[in-house]
Amino acid sequence: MYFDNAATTPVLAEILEEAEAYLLGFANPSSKYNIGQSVKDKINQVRADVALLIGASNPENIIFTSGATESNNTAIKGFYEKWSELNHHYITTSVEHPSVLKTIENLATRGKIKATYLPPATVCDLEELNFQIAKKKATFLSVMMVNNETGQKFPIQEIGEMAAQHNCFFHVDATQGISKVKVNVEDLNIDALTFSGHKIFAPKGAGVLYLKDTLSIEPLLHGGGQERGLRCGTENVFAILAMGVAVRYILKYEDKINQHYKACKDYFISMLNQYNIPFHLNEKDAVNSILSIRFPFIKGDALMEFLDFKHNIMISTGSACGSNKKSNDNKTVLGAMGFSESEIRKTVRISFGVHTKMKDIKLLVLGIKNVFSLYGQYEYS
Amino acid sequence: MYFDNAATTPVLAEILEEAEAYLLGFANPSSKYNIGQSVKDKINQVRADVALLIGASNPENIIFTSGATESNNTAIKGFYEKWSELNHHYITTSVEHPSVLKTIENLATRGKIKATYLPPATVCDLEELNFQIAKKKATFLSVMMVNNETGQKFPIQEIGEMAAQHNCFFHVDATQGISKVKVNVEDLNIDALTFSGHKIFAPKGAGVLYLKDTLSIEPLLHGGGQERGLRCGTENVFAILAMGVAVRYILKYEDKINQHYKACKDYFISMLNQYNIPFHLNEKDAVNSILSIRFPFIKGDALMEFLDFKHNIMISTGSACGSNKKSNDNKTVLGAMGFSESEIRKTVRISFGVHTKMKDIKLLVLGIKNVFSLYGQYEYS
Amino acid sequence: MYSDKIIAHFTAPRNVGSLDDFDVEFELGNPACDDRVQVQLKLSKDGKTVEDIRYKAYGCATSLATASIFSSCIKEKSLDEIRGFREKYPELLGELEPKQMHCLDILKELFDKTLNLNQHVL
Amino acid sequence: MYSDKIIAHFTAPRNVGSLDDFDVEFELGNPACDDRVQVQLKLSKDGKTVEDIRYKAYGCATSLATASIFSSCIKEKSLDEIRGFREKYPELLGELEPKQMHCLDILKELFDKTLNLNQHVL
Ligand SMILES: Cc1ncc(COP(=O)(O)O)c(C=O)c1O
Ligand SMILES: Cc1ncc(COP(=O)(O)O)c(C=O)c1O
Repeated sequence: MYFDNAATTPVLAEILEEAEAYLLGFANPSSKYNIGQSVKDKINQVRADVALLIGASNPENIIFTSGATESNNTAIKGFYEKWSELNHHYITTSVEHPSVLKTIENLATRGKIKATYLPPATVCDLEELNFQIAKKKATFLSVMMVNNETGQKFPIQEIGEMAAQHNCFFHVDATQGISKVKVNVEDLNIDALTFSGHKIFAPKGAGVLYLKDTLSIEPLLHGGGQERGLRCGTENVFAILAMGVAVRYILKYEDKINQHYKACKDYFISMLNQYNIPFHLNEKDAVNSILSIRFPFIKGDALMEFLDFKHNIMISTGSACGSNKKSNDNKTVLGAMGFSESEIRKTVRISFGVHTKMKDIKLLVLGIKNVFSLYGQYEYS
Repeated sequence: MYFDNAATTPVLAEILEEAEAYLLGFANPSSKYNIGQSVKDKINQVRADVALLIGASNPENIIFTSGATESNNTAIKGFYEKWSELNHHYITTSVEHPSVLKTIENLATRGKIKATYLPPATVCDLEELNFQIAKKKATFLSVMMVNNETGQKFPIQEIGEMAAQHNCFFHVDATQGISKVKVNVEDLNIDALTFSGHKIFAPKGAGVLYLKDTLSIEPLLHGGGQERGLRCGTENVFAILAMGVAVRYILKYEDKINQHYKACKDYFISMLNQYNIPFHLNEKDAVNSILSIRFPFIKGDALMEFLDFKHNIMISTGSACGSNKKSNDNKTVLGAMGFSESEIRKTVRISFGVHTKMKDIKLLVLGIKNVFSLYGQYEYS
Repeated sequence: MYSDKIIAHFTAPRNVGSLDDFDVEFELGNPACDDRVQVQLKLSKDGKTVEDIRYKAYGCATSLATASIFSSCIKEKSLDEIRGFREKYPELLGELEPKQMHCLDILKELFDKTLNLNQHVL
Repeated sequence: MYSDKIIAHFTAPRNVGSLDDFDVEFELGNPACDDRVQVQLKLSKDGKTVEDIRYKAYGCATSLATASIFSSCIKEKSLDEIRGFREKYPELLGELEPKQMHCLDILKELFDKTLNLNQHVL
């Protein structure tokens, strides 16, 4: 049983069924013969569907990349490279995904830009944020739509208006937001929006970079002119077409998907209560699909491993991406939110997906109950 | 029938059969539970196999990317970024793939480096190349293993020795070389070697960057620490594992594959002669799988379209990547080799793959013969 | 990208070749894009009808199709009829993409050369 | 990453809980990584055998397994036997990865606290 949908989602059955067909339609979309051209048409259909999903009126503003990491790097570095003669000050939250944080840090430590990392509470305090943008004369503001470790939603609408007033480029990492939060890039005043296909039921290998103005950045990958020169390299046809299937699925079922997430969360919490299992939610204002939760009687690592070894249930501590980092490093998100070391050590992330079944959630709770009965006797504080 | 294997190859049947299994083993390789870890182990097995294929003694020097374009951009920009305080002079050939050429051009037009583009004849004239490297105090030399439009092989061994003597970083784009030319990066004195999975029978979405010294460059994509921080972003598990299947296939059958290419070329040429179809090969010292060929009686575009419309046979004019560029632009390779406008207009690229059958080659020649009988009467010069 | 008509004529051109016995011969070409057509016409005794036509061509798909369309259009037609076609020549090739437009010039020139027959009589 | 022995004890720990009637009680912990174990022992009348043991623990998987392995190792054993185990304690946990090594210290301390019984008699 899989409760780590924030790391990567299972692939939709529709995609698996078509996988071989997509892979056999292998032609290079830049080839001039008919099959090459029809592959190109199919890719452009996905572009139109993505535009619809995020409320972009012109599909040409959608660029396909290899994933959110590349999209984020392209937006962040590309904006600097395009306007490198300006004095840049980038403002972001201290809880961004590393593909935002480390990229901004990299520019900053190389002396190319100044950077400010604001704790989430400051970002949500709009007056304070406004003050910071004005004081730092920020050129670039990057705020994620939904945090990947806690599920916290950020007030993108208000921040977007503020960025527009200050004429500050506004980048939103929507990787954890798509399918969970309704997005309209134009209403939200977003200059660049990024996400990954594999977090929304498609396979790994394709991501999106929306740009309000494609001339606002310098491309990161130069070459054969694909994606109108904005992202060169032979298109990952299979991953893009598969992402198209996922996008159309979301367009059709978005409300149902979100009702399902809410049902999952409600059921999980009610079952924990029913079995008198003590727990604390780290974030109240989170999307329904991601729970950052701690159980006072067991360390998060140990709970994850117990459920994995004994019950074949997969949950996560922190985000998957964090696990490549040194152990102290992956606590930044909760640390930035003010949680203690001991609370952070107890925290696990449980994330639901469209494939999650109520009976799986019941087994998850029974697994936790098992841990509680074995280890719940220590007089925890 | 498909004769454009230099653009992208059909996917091996073994990969298609396993595609669903790979896609179902969807876990994020950075996840800490068992399945995530076993996915990571499988990726590392591919790393070891790639190392074996290219003669790298340490698999840790292999980095997986989204494709050759990203690998090339990473090597070229990453080397500059790492040593940006030096006075850089990059030397390359004027017939490189755009993912090398445009990337170097981009650095040069932005004033970051100086760059020299040498015609292929100059690069193959080792004395002249030696003189150029010394005179320009070159810091970076990029020479492709095999040209993608003509199949021309470059003398990588000799050039590698020269680069080493001059202490010049040596990058080799081996995208069209792998499976056709035996590669041993250590014997060849190569500092960085790049290629794409989809040109060697795997699906699009994975590429390789070999680095003799992983500290020699600054990474291009920052983020969650994947690929030991050298290429961040959730790994494209499916594309990497599929590339592993292709790499093992090549390790096993390399000699047979090359015998097959030779048989294809010999048969094709002998059939053209048998039917008295006039033709000229643009390059004599080419790999057997790529033919740059012109038929005096028809323009290349027209031949390509005729075969596509009438016989459902796919060949190419120039390389696929060129077709996104303005029409005059995609003649640089043959132009740089000294061919006239009129010769270039007549040129097509026919490229064989492991799936190519002799009977398909016969049908290709019959198709060309058909064109010859319809259009061969114009008194061409 | 190509209309069915262009594809049909390009992949199965009509009247390609040469005549043993012809009255008029001319060649035209577009040096910029290297398209060329050589035409031979056999006229009726009174000189008012094109009894037969053969041509040889070299060029892009559309220009090759243009020559074929032209040939089948004027074959066994009177000069008056041909003048009629000349007037509506832009319709003869069907829908064209921008990069195919230069073939309209070729077609027009083919008509013009045919209708100014005298200039080219051998 | 984990040996079978660690997994077996971690997922089904032996002797967890508390004793109504015990002779010795001690607690130990590693403040750096926040591992803690509370132990209760019931000794034989002559004080030379551990008749029963119960413990409660909090910590990483390996430290939880360590407490369980320790408990099943000393239960119903004489102090002499326990001293024997104490001598070869590094073998008791099986193969460990570097990040699990700190549990050897916990195990050693568990033995030491047990063998210095007198200090802890209530
Ligand atoms: C919020 C957020 N941004 C960016 C990423 C990076 O996505 P990817 O690894 O697909 O490049 C992730 C996931 O890893 C994420 O959760
Ligand atoms: C020689 C060469 N280098 C690089 C590339 C770029 O490969 P990709 O499009 O997979 O990034 C290609 C093919 O397009 C190529 O032929």
